Amino acid sequence: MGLRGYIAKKLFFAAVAFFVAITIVFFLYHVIPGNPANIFATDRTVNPDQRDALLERWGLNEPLWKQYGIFLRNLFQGDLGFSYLQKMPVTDVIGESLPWTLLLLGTSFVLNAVIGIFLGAFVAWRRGSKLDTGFVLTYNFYNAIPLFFVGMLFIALFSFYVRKWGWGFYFPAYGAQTAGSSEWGFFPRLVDILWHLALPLTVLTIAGILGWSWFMRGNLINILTEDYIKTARAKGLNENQVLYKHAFRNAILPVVTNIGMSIGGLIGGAVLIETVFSYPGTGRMLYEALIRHDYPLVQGAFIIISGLTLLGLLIAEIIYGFIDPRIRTE
Amino acid sequence: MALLEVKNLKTYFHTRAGSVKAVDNVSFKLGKGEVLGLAGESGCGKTTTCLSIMQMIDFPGEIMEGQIIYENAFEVITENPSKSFRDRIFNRNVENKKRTKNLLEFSEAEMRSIRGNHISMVFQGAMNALNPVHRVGNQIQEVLNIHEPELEKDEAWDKVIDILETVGIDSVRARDYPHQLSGGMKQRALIAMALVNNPDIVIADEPVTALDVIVQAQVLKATKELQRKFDLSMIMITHDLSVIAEVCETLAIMYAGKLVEYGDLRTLFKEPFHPYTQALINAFPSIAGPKKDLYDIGGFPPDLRNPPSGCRFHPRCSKAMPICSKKEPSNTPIKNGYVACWLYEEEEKRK
Amino acid sequence: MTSSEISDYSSIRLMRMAGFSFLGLAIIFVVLEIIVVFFGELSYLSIITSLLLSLSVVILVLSLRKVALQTPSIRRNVIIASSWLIGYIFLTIISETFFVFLILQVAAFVIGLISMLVRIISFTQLNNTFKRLSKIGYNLDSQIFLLYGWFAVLSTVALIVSVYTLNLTVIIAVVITTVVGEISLLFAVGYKLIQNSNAIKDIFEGVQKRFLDDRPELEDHENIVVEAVNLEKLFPVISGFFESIFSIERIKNTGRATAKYFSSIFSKERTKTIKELTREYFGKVFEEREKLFVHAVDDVSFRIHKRETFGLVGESGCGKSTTGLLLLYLLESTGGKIFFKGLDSSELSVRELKEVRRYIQIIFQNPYESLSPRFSILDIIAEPLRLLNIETDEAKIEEKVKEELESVGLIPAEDFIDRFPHELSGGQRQRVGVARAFILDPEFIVADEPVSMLDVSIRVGVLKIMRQLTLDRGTAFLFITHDLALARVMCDRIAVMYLGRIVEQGPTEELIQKPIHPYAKALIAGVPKPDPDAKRTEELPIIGEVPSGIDVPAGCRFNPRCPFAIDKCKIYDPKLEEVEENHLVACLRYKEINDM
Amino acid sequence: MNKKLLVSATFLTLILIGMSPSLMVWGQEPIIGGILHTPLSADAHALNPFSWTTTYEAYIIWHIYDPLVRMDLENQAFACIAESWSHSTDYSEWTFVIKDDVYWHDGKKLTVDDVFWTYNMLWNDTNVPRRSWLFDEITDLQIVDNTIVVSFGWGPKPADVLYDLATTLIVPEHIWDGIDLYTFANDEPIGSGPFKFVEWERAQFFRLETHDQYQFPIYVDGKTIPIISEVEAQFYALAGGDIETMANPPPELEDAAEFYNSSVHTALNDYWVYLGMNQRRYPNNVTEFRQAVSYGIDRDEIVEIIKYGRGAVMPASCNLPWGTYYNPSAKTYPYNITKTIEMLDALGWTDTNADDIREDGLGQDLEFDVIVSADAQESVDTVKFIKTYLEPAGIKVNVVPIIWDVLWQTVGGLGHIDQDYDYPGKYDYDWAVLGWVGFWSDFHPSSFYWLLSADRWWGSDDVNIPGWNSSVRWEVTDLCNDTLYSTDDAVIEANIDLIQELVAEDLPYVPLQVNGGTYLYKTDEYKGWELGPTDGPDNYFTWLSIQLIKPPEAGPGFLALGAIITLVVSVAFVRYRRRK
Repeated sequence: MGLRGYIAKKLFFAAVAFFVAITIVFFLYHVIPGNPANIFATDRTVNPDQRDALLERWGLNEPLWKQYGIFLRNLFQGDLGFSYLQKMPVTDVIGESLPWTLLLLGTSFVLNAVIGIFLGAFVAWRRGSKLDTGFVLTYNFYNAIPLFFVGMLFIALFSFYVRKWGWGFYFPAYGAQTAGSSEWGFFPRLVDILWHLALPLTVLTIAGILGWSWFMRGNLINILTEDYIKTARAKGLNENQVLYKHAFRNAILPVVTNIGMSIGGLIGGAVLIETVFSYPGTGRMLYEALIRHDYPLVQGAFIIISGLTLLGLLIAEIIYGFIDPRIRTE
Repeated sequence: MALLEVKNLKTYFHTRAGSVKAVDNVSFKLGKGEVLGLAGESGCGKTTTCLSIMQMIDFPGEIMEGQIIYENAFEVITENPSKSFRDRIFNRNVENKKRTKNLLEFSEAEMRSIRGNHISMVFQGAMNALNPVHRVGNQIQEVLNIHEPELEKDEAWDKVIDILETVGIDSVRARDYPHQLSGGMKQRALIAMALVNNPDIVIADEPVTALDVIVQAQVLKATKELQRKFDLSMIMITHDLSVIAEVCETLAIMYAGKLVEYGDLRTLFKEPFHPYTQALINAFPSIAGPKKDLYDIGGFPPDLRNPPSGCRFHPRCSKAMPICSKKEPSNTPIKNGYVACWLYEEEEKRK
Repeated sequence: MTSSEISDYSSIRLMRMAGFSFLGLAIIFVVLEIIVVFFGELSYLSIITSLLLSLSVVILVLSLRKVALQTPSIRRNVIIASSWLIGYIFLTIISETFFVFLILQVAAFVIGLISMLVRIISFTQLNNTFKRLSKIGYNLDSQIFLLYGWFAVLSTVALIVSVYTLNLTVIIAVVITTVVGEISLLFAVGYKLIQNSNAIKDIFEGVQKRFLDDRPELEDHENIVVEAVNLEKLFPVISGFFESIFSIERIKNTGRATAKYFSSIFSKERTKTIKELTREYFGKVFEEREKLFVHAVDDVSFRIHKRETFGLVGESGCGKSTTGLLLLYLLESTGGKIFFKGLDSSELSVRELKEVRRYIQIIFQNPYESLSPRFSILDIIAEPLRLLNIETDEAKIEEKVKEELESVGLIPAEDFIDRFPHELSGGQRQRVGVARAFILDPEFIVADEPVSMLDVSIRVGVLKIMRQLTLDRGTAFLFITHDLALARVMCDRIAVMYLGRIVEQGPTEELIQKPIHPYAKALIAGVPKPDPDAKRTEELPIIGEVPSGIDVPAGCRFNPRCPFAIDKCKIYDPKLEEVEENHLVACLRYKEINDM
Repeated sequence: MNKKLLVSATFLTLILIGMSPSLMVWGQEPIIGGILHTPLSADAHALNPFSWTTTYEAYIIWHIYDPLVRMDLENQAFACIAESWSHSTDYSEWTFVIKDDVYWHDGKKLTVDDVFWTYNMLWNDTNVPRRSWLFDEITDLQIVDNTIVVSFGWGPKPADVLYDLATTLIVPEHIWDGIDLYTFANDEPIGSGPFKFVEWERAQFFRLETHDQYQFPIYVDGKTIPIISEVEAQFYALAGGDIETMANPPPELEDAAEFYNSSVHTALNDYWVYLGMNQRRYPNNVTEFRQAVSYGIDRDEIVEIIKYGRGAVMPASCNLPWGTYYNPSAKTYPYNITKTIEMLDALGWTDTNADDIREDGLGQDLEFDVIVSADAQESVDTVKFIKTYLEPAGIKVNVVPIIWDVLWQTVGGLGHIDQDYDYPGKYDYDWAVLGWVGFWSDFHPSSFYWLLSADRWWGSDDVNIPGWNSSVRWEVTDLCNDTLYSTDDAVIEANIDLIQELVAEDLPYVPLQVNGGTYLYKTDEYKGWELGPTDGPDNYFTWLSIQLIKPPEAGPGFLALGAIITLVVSVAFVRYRRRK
């Protein structure tokens, strides 16, 4: 009863939040200045009748509320619309970019979480040591530099200077795969994709790892002063057992709730990283669609992104419910 | 024959404002099957004393001096001690040639096999002493896993169930999480955890303070029965003299890091020697007997970074003499114990 | 005073509440109408229907008042049901008024979903209520509400369908269905009410009479500082709501009931009526929800006189701290009254309440957290003086603070006045807390476990100072503690609380020497004695621990743990009875027990 | 210790293998002819040759499709699909002969029917964006043998027909017949251009390969067009050898290019920037005032500092000095602030209330808000410069950056919408910094017609965004019409000279600069780069002539091999030591 109710509650709120989010996106984006007809605004070869015909065809001559109604109706039918610019269903357009974003974000997220949590635990355990001081300094230093600058630095260093210095290896400065790699067969292509993934992933992940471990470190330092840690030691547990069996799981609870938040941050960071590394992700696509007023695409991308964020949040909260027995059984 | 003997134990906490002499020259003995009550106000060093015995003093605390002689210590000495991280931090001498029974000379690894196995500790259990994310049974079983790794899982679980039933918890609750247990049950579970591996000594730190009176009485009763059943040696730390009166046989009163009086419980209750003990006993309200006026000790406990010279109690003592503020009293033997007070030292000298 | 008399006041409050909500609804209607007229499209019918419906709710609430006098749980049920209904009406109005605007159809879709839930809940709630009503003789058939409920569900489903298809015909059909459904409901309710018109008349007359005549007689007004009358505080357990809504059990039951109902229609063999089916599948589930209150304080009455220290004693969770907060007006009670110097708090305006609070002070439990670390001692103690503009002259304030500090034993006061809390020991801090509480010369002080954080050697001093000040200044003092031995030192009278109820109340020495209630006996026996020879009672009379405030045992609340409990104790809830002068006990068997 | 060594060796090896680029080309044939890599900074949207919206799409489309006629680097007509062309004496009937050896990418032959189909569609289907205004003027289309005859009601100039109409891309009838242009994404375009479409990974790259049946020989094997959004990344890719050309490198890195075997080529861009003074408002409609402002702006400095020297000063006559019809006697406005002050004084607009701002004839402060696209930092900087230039002359300028959409709406750029209704903010501006695209340096008469005639831009007057409405404008309009219908070159020249003088004198637009571009290209791997004054190294004629001179490095990854050997040796070593 407890956990089920808890999950039901979270699901309900997630659904409400999702609905509110897409509504806000729809209206905000439609009332800001500019409209898709301006795609052709400066193109003298498109005459007024054609523009009007386009607007009518896209349903943009309808009043806003009606557009909203149609948008919602289509949404419930799983139809995100037809991209004005790409001349493809939005689902297809997103379908092409989403896997790359998921690859980048997902890998980064998993690495962040796993490495970050363990690094944080390790650093907290050795708090006050040189390692800890080093960590704190690194964290502050890395956080002080804008992410895109780090990205540029990595490109210059690992894509160009290593070649110039003749180190024998380098990482590509752009893209997600080599052109033509689709004809190489599975494994070479996989290696190619990973090779291209390396730089953006590293930049994104270092920031993430530092953030997560910083959070974890703070939690663990607090947890280590709790009474049950004393009890555990009095039982005769060695330090590792105390850390990983008793302190770790408690310290990880707030970290888990942080997942949702960090997904939002990841997406924000990913737009920058995708641009710097010319990575074909949803963030970059969204950015382009935004400045071109491609309404359906923007809405679609936003629905996907907010859906992902909410999903992450939901999963985080459900995981929380599972690992914290207090929520599970009450 | 004492099972545990603490000799001149000094534990200081090094802070920026100076060293806090939390435990200063404390000595006492604990016999087999004896229950020692360690009483005093909060901050007087009773918990630190016991954590020193367990060697669980954390930075910035340090055991400066003294000996903790544990009779069965040789059972755990390993042949090839290696220095662990904590050993290095606390500068423990583990490579000594001649091993004694002094626990302070033990390595961290050896201490680990003493903790929970030979000497176990019960903390204040109301809220925090049980890990909220593990099942109670598993937390108890963990002790067995560490100290008796050869034990089968089922056997260990049976043992856990046994001990839980012994302390008065229904065996089905073993699969519960701490937050599902009431305060009294949590405390019982903690006691079960301390007892599950048949230790020689149990140190109980304020075991019933946070409990309601009726539950307190129930838990104390269970504790007493268990102590008799297993013939345990116990150190009971509490600020509540009535709890001590109920359970203990020997009483040690601490004040400001010092042991001011030590002796047989009945004797001390009937005829307390140290003015502090007298005041303490008179300050306790009682429900039994006619209503009596309570004695107000007056004043406030001293700051241990900067303790008063001489006898540390003299600023609050109603029987203070000039010498009290100048010189520290030594331990004067009394019936079955000793007291640290100039009143009796003078008498001794006079004799 | 019996509990039913006191409930009157609550029901008047209820009436007031209903009246106000009606008024509020009316305003909303007007606004909505303006909006609708302005936009030129309108479905007057649904507005009028909703209006009438809300009227009917008000009448309904009024009609139930008599019933509400009987037991608190029914009263609660009525409140819950009517508030659900009001909420539902509001939502219906919004959803159906704006129905005509296509843009708001989507809003209507969401609201429709919510309103469906609300409708389901409200009609089952009402069903429960009416079931209870019929038990005590009021024959308001719940069938109509069930019918209405099904109507509501169907119309909401239709609403959703209509939004989905954006089809005008369907929309009109939905409007008509809803309107017809609601009008029929209205008629049904009206019919039943007319049938029971005598009862309504009774109720009105009864209420008026009671309201005029039954003001509690306060004998000796001068001496009684605080009087609590049938105080009640229920904390709803909020998390229960979603669990109950989304419980798999409930969803399954809904499915089963619907399936069964339709199958019975189609098979033309009606084995069970809707009423029975609903009872079978919904009734039980919704009764669970009723339990989801923590009964922190339930029907507690006492008086505290001038110069008197009254002790509230009990185990943790028995409601003693909540009582303290209620008396401080820091929590609003869900029932009962508090009279401060004869003034009824429920009749005071917010400003008057503020005025009254000046005379009521608190001493906190934890001196380490209750003093702001950034304020000097002078500021801490002078804060109430300055806040209430009682004294503006700084020199006088300092003088007064010094006096107060000396009276709590912080001598010389000059040494302390400029220090900060962290420079003081626990005992000194608590003395500062006492000084702060007494500086306004309050009439009444609540001290919640004021010495439990202090060491024994310090405790006595603080207790003595509090006692002394109480006697010197004639303050009424509520001393909340779990330690009977402390209460014995401090208090003139003691009340022992168990699970939100006072089980025994009497003069301190009498209660401690000769406790009557089995719980009080156990509590006293359980107090440890600082004497090695006086062992605590070897065989404790009671077993187990305090049950949670959510699952309150039926009958006498102590019966599951009571060694003397018999069947009678499981059914009847004992009231406090006067055994000797000023000695009250709530036990059905106290005579037999004491004879034993 | 051994274990640690083994683990770290394994890790090192794995890292090296992962990093090794040479593994990527493992087992591939050595490249002959080479693949040319030229970057794009943003992705294309849909490869429709008629409804493209960005230059990125156009860039790809012009690889794949061919028109009848292409412009060469000197902007002269170059026969592409058309073999030759001729016109009737009154220019009203144009005949294009279609080449016989042109094939579509799917192997089908391109016939005159395809050309006819394309032209017919654009002529008749008004819903298709017409890539030339001349389609409006067509009266008849006919096929005769392998020629297509286009008839007009009047006789447009050859330049108009060739540059505007004949550059329309030809699409295959057998694929395009019957499709819905609105939803046709043209995912796998079939054209007749030099390159065949192979693959398009959205937002990643395009892959094109040489059309082997193309009418001209092409030496490279294909082109890969990666999408690289950041110029810095493009630069490092160029320096590292991933791509062969790039445009507009970061100025601070431009000088470093030659270290990485790159050449620099500078060309003018097809983008003119002007200061539009809203002549619907006083005092902007005072010609002397516009001239005074024009004298007060140091254009050379703007080009030098803000544009890093990439570009040229825009002449007031709207014609570049090296253009065919350039009139040197047209007025120019060299920077001369004293002249500005003199002119303003002469107008009698002086500072009367001592706030350092002059008042105009009506007593209003000469204070102007300049709206400028917030996206274009260069334009914003330009306005800031103008602000400082005009300050000593007593004219106050406020910088108002706004987003492009709003700017375009405000200045009335929405064209047709203007005529029907007023929308908020229309013409509500003082000055604006704007640009034109699409007028080559060697102006021909139709360009003037486009730019300055009152009759163009879908019949509205909004082509003259600043609201030019003086008598000179009608004069210019008449001259334009005269020129277009004239067949006498001397008359045309005289007219255009006159137009230039009139425009330079009346200043409908206060000129600022013509933007320029800088291109980098790798010289050590390819030869045959063709460069023009308005073209970068990556153009049609380069595609036809470029050849690989340095074979690409290929073969097994030596590094990977080395890594594997290291692994084997270290494993063996560890084993050996362990046994010992």
